[in-house]
Amino acid sequence: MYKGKVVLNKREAKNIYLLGIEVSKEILKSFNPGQFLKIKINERMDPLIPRPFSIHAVDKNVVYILYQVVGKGTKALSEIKKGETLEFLGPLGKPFPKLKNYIICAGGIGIAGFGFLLQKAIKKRSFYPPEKIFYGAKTKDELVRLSFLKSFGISVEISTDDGSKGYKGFITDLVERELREKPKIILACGPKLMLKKIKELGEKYKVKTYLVMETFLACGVGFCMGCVIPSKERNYLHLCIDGPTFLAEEIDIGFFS
Amino acid sequence: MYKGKVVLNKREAKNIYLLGIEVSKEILKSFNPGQFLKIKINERMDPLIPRPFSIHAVDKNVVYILYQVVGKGTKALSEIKKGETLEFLGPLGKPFPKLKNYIICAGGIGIAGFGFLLQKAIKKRSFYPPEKIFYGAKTKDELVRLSFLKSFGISVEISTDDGSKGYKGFITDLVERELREKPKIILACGPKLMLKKIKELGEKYKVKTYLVMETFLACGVGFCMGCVIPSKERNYLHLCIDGPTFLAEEIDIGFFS
Amino acid sequence: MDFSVKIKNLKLKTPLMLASGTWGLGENLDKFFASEEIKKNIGALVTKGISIKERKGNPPPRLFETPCGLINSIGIENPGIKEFKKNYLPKIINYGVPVIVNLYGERIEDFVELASELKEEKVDGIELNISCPNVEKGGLYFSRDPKSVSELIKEVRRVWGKFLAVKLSPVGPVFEIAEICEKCFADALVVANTYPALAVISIKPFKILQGGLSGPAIKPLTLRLVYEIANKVKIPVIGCGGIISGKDALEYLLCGAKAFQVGTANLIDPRSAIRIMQELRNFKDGLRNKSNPC
Amino acid sequence: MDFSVKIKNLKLKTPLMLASGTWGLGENLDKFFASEEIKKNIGALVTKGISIKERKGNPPPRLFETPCGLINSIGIENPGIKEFKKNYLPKIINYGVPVIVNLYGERIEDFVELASELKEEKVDGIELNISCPNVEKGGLYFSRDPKSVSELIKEVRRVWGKFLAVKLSPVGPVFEIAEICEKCFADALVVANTYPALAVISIKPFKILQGGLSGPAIKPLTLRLVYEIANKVKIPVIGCGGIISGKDALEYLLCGAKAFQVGTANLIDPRSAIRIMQELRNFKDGLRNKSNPC
Ligand SMILES: Cc1cc2nc3c(=O)[nH]c(=O)nc-3n(C[C@H](O)[C@H](O)[C@H](O)COP(=O)(O)OP(=O)(O)OC[C@H]3O[C@@H](n4cnc5c(N)ncnc54)[C@H](O)[C@@H]3O)c2cc1C
Ligand SMILES: Cc1cc2nc3c(=O)[nH]c(=O)nc-3n(C[C@H](O)[C@H](O)[C@H](O)COP(=O)(O)OP(=O)(O)OC[C@H]3O[C@@H](n4cnc5c(N)ncnc54)[C@H](O)[C@@H]3O)c2cc1C
Ligand SMILES: Cc1cc2nc3c(=O)[nH]c(=O)nc-3n(C[C@H](O)[C@H](O)[C@H](O)COP(=O)(O)O)c2cc1C
Ligand SMILES: Cc1cc2nc3c(=O)[nH]c(=O)nc-3n(C[C@H](O)[C@H](O)[C@H](O)COP(=O)(O)O)c2cc1C
Ligand code: FES
Ligand code: FES
Repeated sequence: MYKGKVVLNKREAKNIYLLGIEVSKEILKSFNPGQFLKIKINERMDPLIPRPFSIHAVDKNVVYILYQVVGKGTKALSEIKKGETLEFLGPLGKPFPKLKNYIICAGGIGIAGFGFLLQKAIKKRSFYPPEKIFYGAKTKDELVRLSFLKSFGISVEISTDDGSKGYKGFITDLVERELREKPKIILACGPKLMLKKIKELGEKYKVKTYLVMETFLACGVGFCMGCVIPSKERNYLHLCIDGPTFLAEEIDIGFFS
Repeated sequence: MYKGKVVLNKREAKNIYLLGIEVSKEILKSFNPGQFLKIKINERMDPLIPRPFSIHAVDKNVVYILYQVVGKGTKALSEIKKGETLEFLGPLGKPFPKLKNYIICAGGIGIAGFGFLLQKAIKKRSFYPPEKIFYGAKTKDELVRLSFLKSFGISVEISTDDGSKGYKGFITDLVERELREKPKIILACGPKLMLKKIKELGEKYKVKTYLVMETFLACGVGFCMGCVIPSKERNYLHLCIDGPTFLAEEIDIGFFS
Repeated sequence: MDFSVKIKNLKLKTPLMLASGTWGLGENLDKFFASEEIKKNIGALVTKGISIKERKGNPPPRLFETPCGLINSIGIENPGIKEFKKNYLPKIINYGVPVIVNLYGERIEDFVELASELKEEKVDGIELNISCPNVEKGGLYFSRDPKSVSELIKEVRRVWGKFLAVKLSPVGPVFEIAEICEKCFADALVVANTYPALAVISIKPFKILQGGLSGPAIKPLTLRLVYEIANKVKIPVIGCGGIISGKDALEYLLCGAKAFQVGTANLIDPRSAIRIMQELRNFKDGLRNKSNPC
Repeated sequence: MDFSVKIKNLKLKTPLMLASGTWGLGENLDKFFASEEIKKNIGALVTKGISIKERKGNPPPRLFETPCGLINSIGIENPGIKEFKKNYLPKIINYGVPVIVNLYGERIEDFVELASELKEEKVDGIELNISCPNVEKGGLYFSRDPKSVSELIKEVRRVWGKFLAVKLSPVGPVFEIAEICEKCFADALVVANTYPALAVISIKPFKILQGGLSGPAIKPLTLRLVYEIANKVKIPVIGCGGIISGKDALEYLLCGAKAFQVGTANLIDPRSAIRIMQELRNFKDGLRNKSNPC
């Protein structure tokens, strides 16, 4: 594990925080969009297992994590103060695939990992920028870092379930509208139900579809075999080493229900 | 349990911290010297059981705790920041007895509870001031709040094991010198070995001797029967309800070894 | 929302009981609860283990904290049944909720004698403690030997017609014993007592503490036992192990417990029972509002 | 300080073993350890449970965190003995420390076949897993039935002369089984596997996960088992349960274990073994400097 000083841990939206950890450039160099870190929350034993978070952005000698408070680990994380030290393991998992002519679809905190992708893509560092970003949340208050996203000059389409900002309804409605016009590769991250719908859209419009998946992880490094996602051939994929990004067609749809 | 905002949590000496919690005056009124609080360290479950600390001082609407970092609970406590909230239960235990013509003997962090006694005694609030305070520590760096103690105008005799400040040797040497001159009631708090020696001195010089005892507590309120101290009649005293201050003659000397 | 439960002939206003040994002998429960709070939140009070003669208990240390758990080795410190009846029971009965006396004996005759002593008292039930890991005799001995448990219940039943629960040990042939209790007409099973545990309290000199482990650490283990036992026997199961929150309590109820006991949580905060019941009410309300009640 | 231990004919540089199922199949151990670090710190490698045929393992969820503990229900996911020998074992052997293969079978014949398959391989020992709580057959079945264990060891001994350890379940008639293993000439006991546990992973809809509990929560329970079993049998006991620090490891050694295995700690940090051994060395040095070594 590496140790780094917390330089920022700031509330960004309802229950969503932006955490910055100081990391040597040497280590940062090995980080790729789509990968994640496993962060040890405290020195004590509850919570016991470090929690996984996507790399949200990288900036000189700081790595950023964008996280939502959902349980005891993320709650504890949100209480950590600037100046304290955190331990983390990473980068873990496989980078995003290198796509062209694709769109991004993010639901809620699923947006986190795409920040780093945009950073790299804009600098033409081995990733291409998406043609459009579709970003949905429950309500306006849960949409985060819009100005950061927009700073890349890529068009961002927004939806909220309650219509408090952007299109009223599911983000997948907007994605379908887009696909109806012109099929494009999809890279999506978000809640299970959204991913299920995206997989169905991908099949309907016959476009290659990549899903960034989630499951409870323990080791994050292929040691425990705990992070399985059923594949369609009644086999199991291991999220932490085979993922977290998977081709939608590989995944058993039953997993989403 | 009561909740209070932390207004101070400051390092005072090597491994020793002063913690201040905001408490309503109504509650503070019920606090007496010699009593203690049980402080819940965090919202998570490790450490599980709140830890007991003597009331060190009271000031308008703040209660102070003076504590030494010895294990995971006190370590975690030392990481709590100003502005956070702590939960505590108390006041617990019996107040100090109301003595006249007595001396105080404190070893190390055993000094903590006497601050409040001095505060009350100086204001003549139902306690009398001691004739002298004997205060020993391992080394100069572990002597704390000397100016606070001296502010009461009572003479303080100091010892350190290494002679870095005051008399070189055990504080009980100084106490014995005092008793040899003129027998006085003793009220003592400190490590087991010091208390054992004080008990022996009390017997030798035939003075009434009170010891403030320590043991691992769970409930602190008489629920668990876990906090026993063997008494000389092969019986058990319960520290949290019968103590923490006991007549030395009641306690089985075997307990100290 | 109505939380009352009936366990055999025992009517409880709520499914929450204070577990044996974790609220003293009731002397100062009223320091922490208003009288109405007790009646509204506490379904029943299960007393500290009571023996025939006074027991001083084990020498210190009696407690040790482990990760998310607590080891205790109290050794059934109690004043003995006669003194208990005279000086403690009246106050406990006075709290106005059903009282179950936890009985601790070393031999079958002890339990019979203890039950007889309580015949004329206004207590609502007894809980046979055959599972204390902190005593030389009795205690775990019964929990290793299904035959002796069967005899024990039969003999006690001769003198005791009211509510009778057996408090099981989580170790040993626990499923077999559960079935035997059912066959012998125990009214309920309490699942379970603490787990035999050991802590090294000093490395040099080497000192250990052997005792029973309780608290959140063991909740997943006892929850499993409750789930399996509730599937095996028809008599009511009362869950007990690591309940700290209303959610924990609800999990026990969903896993098949008819009621539950709260132990270690009382030692963390004497008013835990109030909070747990409040959380349980909120939880159930929340679930009900979503759609059908669970 | 010399930490080497001899367990029967097995010579280990340190008493630390990586426990079965908590370091994958060894494919990427070298991503986290330098080759020298492995040789200096890891006494032996105990492989994931290997069965005759490939096993896909259990459907998700396979993991759930509990207070200071982890429930797992992996279901012995492994490629089967043939594939294991071909594609995984060579790399594991190449790490240069003793290799013990954890064998998982449902019937006695399975274990015998597995042991035969390993006869010609450069492995140093086998560990019979009769204690997995996450499989339908085999697993806990043996651990409930001392007679079958005795037969199992005898049959495996016909084909396997090298080091043979039995990994016990912490539940069931564990002392009886320990004694039977000794009588049947097992070389060592591993105490213990995970504890049968249950977690409610969703209240509505009601969903549970049954699996084995490991981690610091259960350390006081397994420490007690090790202490008692080491007092009952003369064959070496290898402690396993909740070791996260050098102090935990030392406690096991002081309670009678000859060596110890580290499991869940590897999942918290893949390099935990290095830290644990370093802490253990510091501890022992510290104790030695005080006066006599412990
Ligand atoms: C590769 C990866 C990348 C991630 N990136 C991000 C990110 O960038 N930002 C972010 O906010 N989150 C991210 N997450 C999710 C994040 O890891 C979790 O939200 C976090 O671990 C929750 O921890 P907690 O202690 O707060 O919640 P917990 O208290 O552990 O639980 C939170 C919720 O998860 C449920 N849960 C826990 N364990 C299981 C299980 N085994 N099976 C089913 N349900 C379970 C609980 O019931 C509860 O509802 C990522 C997850 C993965 C796998
Ligand atoms: C009435 C009372 C008043 C107190 N007042 C103060 C005060 O004013 N200031 C202050 O600094 N401290 C005070 N203490 C002591 C303080 O409560 C402890 O230092 C604190 O609880 C330690 O918690 P921890 O989690 O940091 O240490 P832990 O990690 O719990 O352990 C610290 C040490 O205690 C040992 N220990 C733990 N449990 C037991 C046990 N059951 N038996 C034997 N040894 C055990 C451990 O091995 C370790 O060496 C008081 C104690 C009592 C009982
Ligand atoms: C300090 C203490 C004392 C206990 N005394 C008794 C007792 O006298 N009789 C008994 O049957 N159980 C006794 N128990 C066990 C509890 O009643 C309960 O079964 C156990 O602690 C598990 O529940 P918990 O995890 O909620 O604490 C005691 C437990 C503790 C912690
Ligand atoms: C994810 C996981 C997988 C495991 N797989 C196996 C296995 O295949 N065979 C086995 O005998 N034990 C297995 N175990 C049990 C461990 O080897 C070990 O006995 C147990 O986890 C207790 O030790 P710990 O508390 O240090 O983890 C597994 C444990 C975990 C957490
Ligand atoms: S989290 Fe352990 S193998 Fe993926
Ligand atoms: S600490 Fe529980 S009775 Fe004193």
